[in-house]
Amino acid sequence: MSVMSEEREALKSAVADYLDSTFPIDRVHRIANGKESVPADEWSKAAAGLGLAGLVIPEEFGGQGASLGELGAVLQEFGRTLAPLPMLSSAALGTVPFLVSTDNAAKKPFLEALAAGTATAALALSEGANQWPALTSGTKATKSGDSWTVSGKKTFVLDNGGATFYVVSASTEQGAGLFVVNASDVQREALMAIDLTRDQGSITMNNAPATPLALNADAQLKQIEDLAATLIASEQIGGADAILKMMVEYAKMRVQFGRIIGSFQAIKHMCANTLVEVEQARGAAEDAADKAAEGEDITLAASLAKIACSEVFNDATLTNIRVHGGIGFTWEHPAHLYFRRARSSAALFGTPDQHREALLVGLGY
Amino acid sequence: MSVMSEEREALKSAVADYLDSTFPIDRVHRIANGKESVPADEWSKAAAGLGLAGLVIPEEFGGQGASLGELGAVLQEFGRTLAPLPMLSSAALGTVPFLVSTDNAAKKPFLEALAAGTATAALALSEGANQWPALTSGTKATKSGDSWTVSGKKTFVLDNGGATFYVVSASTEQGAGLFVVNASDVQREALMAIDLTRDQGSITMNNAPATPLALNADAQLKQIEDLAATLIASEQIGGADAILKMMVEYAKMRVQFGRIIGSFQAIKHMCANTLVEVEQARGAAEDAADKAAEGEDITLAASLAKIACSEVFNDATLTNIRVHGGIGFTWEHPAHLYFRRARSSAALFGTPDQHREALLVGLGY
Amino acid sequence: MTTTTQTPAELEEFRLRARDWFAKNAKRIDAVGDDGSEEGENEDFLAIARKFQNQLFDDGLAGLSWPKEYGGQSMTMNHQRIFNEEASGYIMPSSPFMVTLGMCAPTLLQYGTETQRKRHIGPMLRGDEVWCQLFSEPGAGSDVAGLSTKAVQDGDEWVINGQKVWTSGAHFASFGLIVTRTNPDVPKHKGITMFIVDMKAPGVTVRPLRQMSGASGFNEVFFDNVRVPAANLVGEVEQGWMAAIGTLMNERVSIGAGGGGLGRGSGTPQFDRIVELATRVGKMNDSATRQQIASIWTKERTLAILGDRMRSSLKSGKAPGPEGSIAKLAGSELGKLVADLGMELLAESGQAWTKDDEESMRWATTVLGSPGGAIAGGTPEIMRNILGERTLGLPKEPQLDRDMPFKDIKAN
Amino acid sequence: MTTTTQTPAELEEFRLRARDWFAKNAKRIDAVGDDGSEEGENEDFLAIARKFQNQLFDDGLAGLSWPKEYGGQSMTMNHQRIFNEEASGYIMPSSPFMVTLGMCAPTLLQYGTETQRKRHIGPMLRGDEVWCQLFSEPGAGSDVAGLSTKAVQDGDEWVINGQKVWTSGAHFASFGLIVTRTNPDVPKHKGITMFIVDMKAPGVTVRPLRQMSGASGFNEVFFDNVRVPAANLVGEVEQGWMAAIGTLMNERVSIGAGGGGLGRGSGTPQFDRIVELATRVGKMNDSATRQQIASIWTKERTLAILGDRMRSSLKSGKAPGPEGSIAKLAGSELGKLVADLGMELLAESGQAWTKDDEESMRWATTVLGSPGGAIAGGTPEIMRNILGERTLGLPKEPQLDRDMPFKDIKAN
Repeated sequence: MSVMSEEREALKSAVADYLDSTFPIDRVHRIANGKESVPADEWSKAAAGLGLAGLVIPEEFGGQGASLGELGAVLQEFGRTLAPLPMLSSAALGTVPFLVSTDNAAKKPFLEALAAGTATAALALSEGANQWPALTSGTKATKSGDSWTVSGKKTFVLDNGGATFYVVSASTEQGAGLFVVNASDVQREALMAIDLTRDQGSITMNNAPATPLALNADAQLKQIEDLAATLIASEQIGGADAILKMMVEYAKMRVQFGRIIGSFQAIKHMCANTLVEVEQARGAAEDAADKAAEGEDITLAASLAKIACSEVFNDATLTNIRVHGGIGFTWEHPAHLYFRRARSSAALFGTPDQHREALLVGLGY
Repeated sequence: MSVMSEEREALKSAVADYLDSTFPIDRVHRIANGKESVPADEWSKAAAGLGLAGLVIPEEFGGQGASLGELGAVLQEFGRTLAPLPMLSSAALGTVPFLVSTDNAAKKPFLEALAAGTATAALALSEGANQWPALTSGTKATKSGDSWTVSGKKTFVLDNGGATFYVVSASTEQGAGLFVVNASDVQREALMAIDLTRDQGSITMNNAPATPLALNADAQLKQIEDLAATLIASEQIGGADAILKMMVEYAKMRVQFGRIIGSFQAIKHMCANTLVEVEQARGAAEDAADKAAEGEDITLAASLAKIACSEVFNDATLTNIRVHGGIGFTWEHPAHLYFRRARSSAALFGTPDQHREALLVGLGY
Repeated sequence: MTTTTQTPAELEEFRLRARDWFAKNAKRIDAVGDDGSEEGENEDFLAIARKFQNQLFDDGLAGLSWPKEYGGQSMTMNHQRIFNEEASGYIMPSSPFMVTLGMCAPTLLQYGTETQRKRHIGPMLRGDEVWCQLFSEPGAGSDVAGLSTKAVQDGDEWVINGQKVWTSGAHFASFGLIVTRTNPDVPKHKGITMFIVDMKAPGVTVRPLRQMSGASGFNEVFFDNVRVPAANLVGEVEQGWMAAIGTLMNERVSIGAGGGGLGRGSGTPQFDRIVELATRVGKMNDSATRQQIASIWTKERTLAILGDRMRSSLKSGKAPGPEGSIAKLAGSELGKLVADLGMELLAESGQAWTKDDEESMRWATTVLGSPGGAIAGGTPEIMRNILGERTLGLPKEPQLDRDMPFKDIKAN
Repeated sequence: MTTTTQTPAELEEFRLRARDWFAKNAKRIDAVGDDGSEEGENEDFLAIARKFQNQLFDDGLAGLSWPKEYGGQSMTMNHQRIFNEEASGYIMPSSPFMVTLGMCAPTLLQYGTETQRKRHIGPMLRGDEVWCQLFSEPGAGSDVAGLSTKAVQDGDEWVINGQKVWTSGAHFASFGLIVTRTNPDVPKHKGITMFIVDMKAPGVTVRPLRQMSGASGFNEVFFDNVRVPAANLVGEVEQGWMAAIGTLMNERVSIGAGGGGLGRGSGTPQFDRIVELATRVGKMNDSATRQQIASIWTKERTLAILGDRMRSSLKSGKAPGPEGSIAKLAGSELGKLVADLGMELLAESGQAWTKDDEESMRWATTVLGSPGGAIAGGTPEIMRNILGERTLGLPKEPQLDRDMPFKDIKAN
């Protein structure tokens, strides 16, 4: 029930081919278990080949100049495959702050490096759990002469370990600002994470040299939060859709009591309910991404997408395990990789409860 | 899965026989539709025969002296059959305030009349929707010489139309008090009600002569509210159990697609889920009634019972209509009588949400 | 459906024409929740609806995409879409014609004889003929193909005996599309034949079926030796099941697409209604209530997005997908959520109220209508079967009755 | 089970004896949520458990209601109840013996030979022999009777080939009860035979099965030409299904009744845990959170009441009812509620945490353990089938494989 343009479908399909051949779920599982690692040049190869790294970077900075609608479509494929590349973290979350910023001179070198796939960015907004939208009060940016430094701590940073530089929100004497800080100037700490397919960590900055992207940036920060929710929702719906397919495939193949289990109403209706949720959440996710692409205010649409996609991904990954029965909760089966990813993504960039509250506020209540 | 004593089972079964023969559901339906009415002496006959009217009234006042556990068991049968007699309204809700009161002289004439079935009492606590526990601020009791009068308005009174006298809470100069007011001294107004099997109304009192049952009665009022929740929960679980049986019976009889529909998992699992809820709620209801009979503090148990029984009765009556399909939402089918009763009872003496909040407060949070 | 191309200018001109027509002939929706669909289907409302439909027809705006030779306009789906867009925001008193135009007419167009089409489509479009659909039976609800109303040939006529149920509009319909069993010796799907039946014919008895909410839009219809001329046969003898499936799919598309203009617009009427209630009872600051209210908004918005996507999809020529069933399931979930929260917020006053308290009365109607709303047009279980089997391709259950002669099938 | 009567004074004396024993030999539960059941089933824990069970046996408190001739005490169910009451509040390190004493021993008592009972029951009660139950197979999960592990007679021995799965404790068990297919030419329930198998016999390979949470209490067990003496046959050849059903029913009663003393007491540990978390993250005043926390309390209390009622019911001599399945369904619902609310309250820190944050780590374990908890011991769907068919008497689905020779049944 997709209403994508043909071009977008073609891009999505090319990305799907690449991911399916490069990161089949067995390999992702081995990588998650530390039995194999992603070649260092995989991302720059993908950047050169499919233009993924610079997908939404304007052509003047070496990117593809695609819209956020295309980015959403590509993120669905990454969500579907759990491919361990920094598509969400760098090409989406780490890149959109540069699009929001108007300081072309400042952003040029970073965007060019990102588009080439020779650097990756990580978005570092959060200063702790249960604060959404993220606070900036724990991170201070100070200007001295022409140069800025940042001090403070950020956490829940996605793909923290591999980032080349960080986009950091900080408080300044004139409201919130957005800065770029090099990885070499921060102290990184890895976190234990429920999601085995994407590392997460925190960074500590002590007078780290910083390049300002935007000052007086409260409105931009709000916009980045909305975009982050929209983008992660696109990834989530891709994951949920993959899980729907996984459960249906198993339900068509597994035999118990002399029958294909998908012929039992209990199993059939679990699958149908997941379909109902997936199709609704897909609509919400694509609506938000399209509105973002059109430059519309996405405050409400982003919350709707994040709620719907978080809930369906959580529900679907649990239902999938139920459909699989015993085999579904073994370590060897990939079902739990998605179950874990779902619980991780649901908590990032606003939980469903937080977004519901935000929705009412956004609607004026 | 009942753990009732044999004596209690015997009482329950005698009441069941009486109700099944006197108030089969078709007759209840006709009465609800105004096509037939309950003979004026039915209640006094039941009082004389089975001792229902004075079930929990001490023997010294002409009653049976049974415990609240027995009363709960009998109320289950009334809930099961929707029998249009004032068992809940008068023999339970209208009677317990007298048990809570210690003023034997004051209560004697009322209890004797109640036990004989020649009078019925109605409990009038509420002064408006969304106030639970009920306020007393809108009703004033004033003493002049040796006699009291009450002024104010009470509403959501069950079996209001037939009540001989009212047990009314009111504010006095020394806190809350509990009074008896004769029906002839109040102005009655009938309410439109979703429940077609029990009338409901409000009363207005203008200096109505009143007999005090208890003064400084805040603690007693709290106890009466807890008992009311417990007693209506007993009635609710009886209704839910009847509905479980109704849906199972239909599922065993109706054929579609060449099969008994109860053999379809969708239908079977709806019934099973209802069973699971019913058995849990039954436990909660009987636990509260037994604790009440033992004189224990039932604040928590009453809330638990009211929550569990309200939810299962609401859920079961909806599920039952689903199991029945089209026929289940016709006027002629009795399913909606229970659906209506469920929604009415859930809202009286504290909604599930209100009781959940009360539980946490009761637990010290 | 014709597929002539049209220029943007032509479409724009059509849009202005439609806009103008609505401004002159229709009433704006202004009250919360008032989309014209709750006015019931009594005779008064029928008169209003018929006048409206007459005008629409006379002004060349009825049956936009239907062939001219039968009274339509031979325009495109784009015209229909534009018309629908312009219609949103206006009360469309079209519900008495939904079954006629959304289900019966398309079936006649596809399966009827030329004579039948010439005779009926025009009057249907003009609102002069109201039709009803006679499919469900007491013993055949979810299992429509299990029907047992009999038709037996007698010379140049067929004689119908049996009972139908859940027939909307039967009390004011002139004609009905009926499916009957004409051969009990073959499997159930194979012995079914469809006819046009004159609802005023001798032997037809219509009895209103009262619902638990007190409303009675549905009827029971009894057939007692009702004679139907052979010319009223729709399609071939014993080929009625395919035509019936077609009618039911039209129903789903029709309900899903907003029934030829009865779309509910882009608002969030349930959300607005619950906010009003929560505000009145002082619960707009209660976080538990807020979470649920926000959920109502999300479900309502999601349904609206689903509708938009379905319309774009239909517009772009794709076959209708599972959207109808999805929307029906999501819609009944929304209905339950609204009814439950409404009752919780109203507390005692949701279950008893003074005569002048119309708000509580309306809520009671909502609560009492919600179980039927989930069942009418197909139970949630049937919807899930359709989605599981047709959309996801999961295997059917073992079907014991599929290849058995109808007369040997276990029945009620 | 013996049914000798006993005086209240005798029972009171027994109560004091049990109380005294626990005070001397057991550890009190003091940490929130620490009921001794989460310590896993590794070798260290086994040693502790064995020591505890040895002591229980030596002091005449093991197998209270079991016959003296096999090592039990020939006491009554009332003694057992009193013992359980006294046990509440103490950590009972008995989980490694649950399968042995709750499932295998009762099956041996009912179906085993006199030799088998004399040989095994005593060592089982003393904690010297740990047993496991070898029923489930990769191709036969919910459909246990669909098992395909083969046993073929060879002189005075049987030769077993196949694979079992979800076997708790197989890595430290001395013996197992295994069900095998000995006749594929008869319907599936009819060709099953049960044996005692020595887990140290050549050809038995135990491989731990890691769960998604990282825990590995279950195993896969492979049988490669494992030879079992004919004396190890439990019950008759091809009569193993009834014995297996008995074992599974014992499992349900055993889990339901709190596994011979492993009862969780009367507290509300999940509620306490969630209150602690909500307080820590400052959400105890949020009404949406409060509603959910209260729901956790109600479900936990309701389960406790259910357990009490089940025990009184068993005590009064009634046959075990559907309580096991009800408790299992209600328990997994509670588990989901707790996991979901925990994750919502922890927000980001529920999905990533620093190494020293043991609280988040424990919550992650809860969340990752909850899907398996709902499935192990029977999926919710199977529980609902059991309740629907056995308790409510609803008809079974058409069973295509019921009367078909096993070898002709469609399989994975």
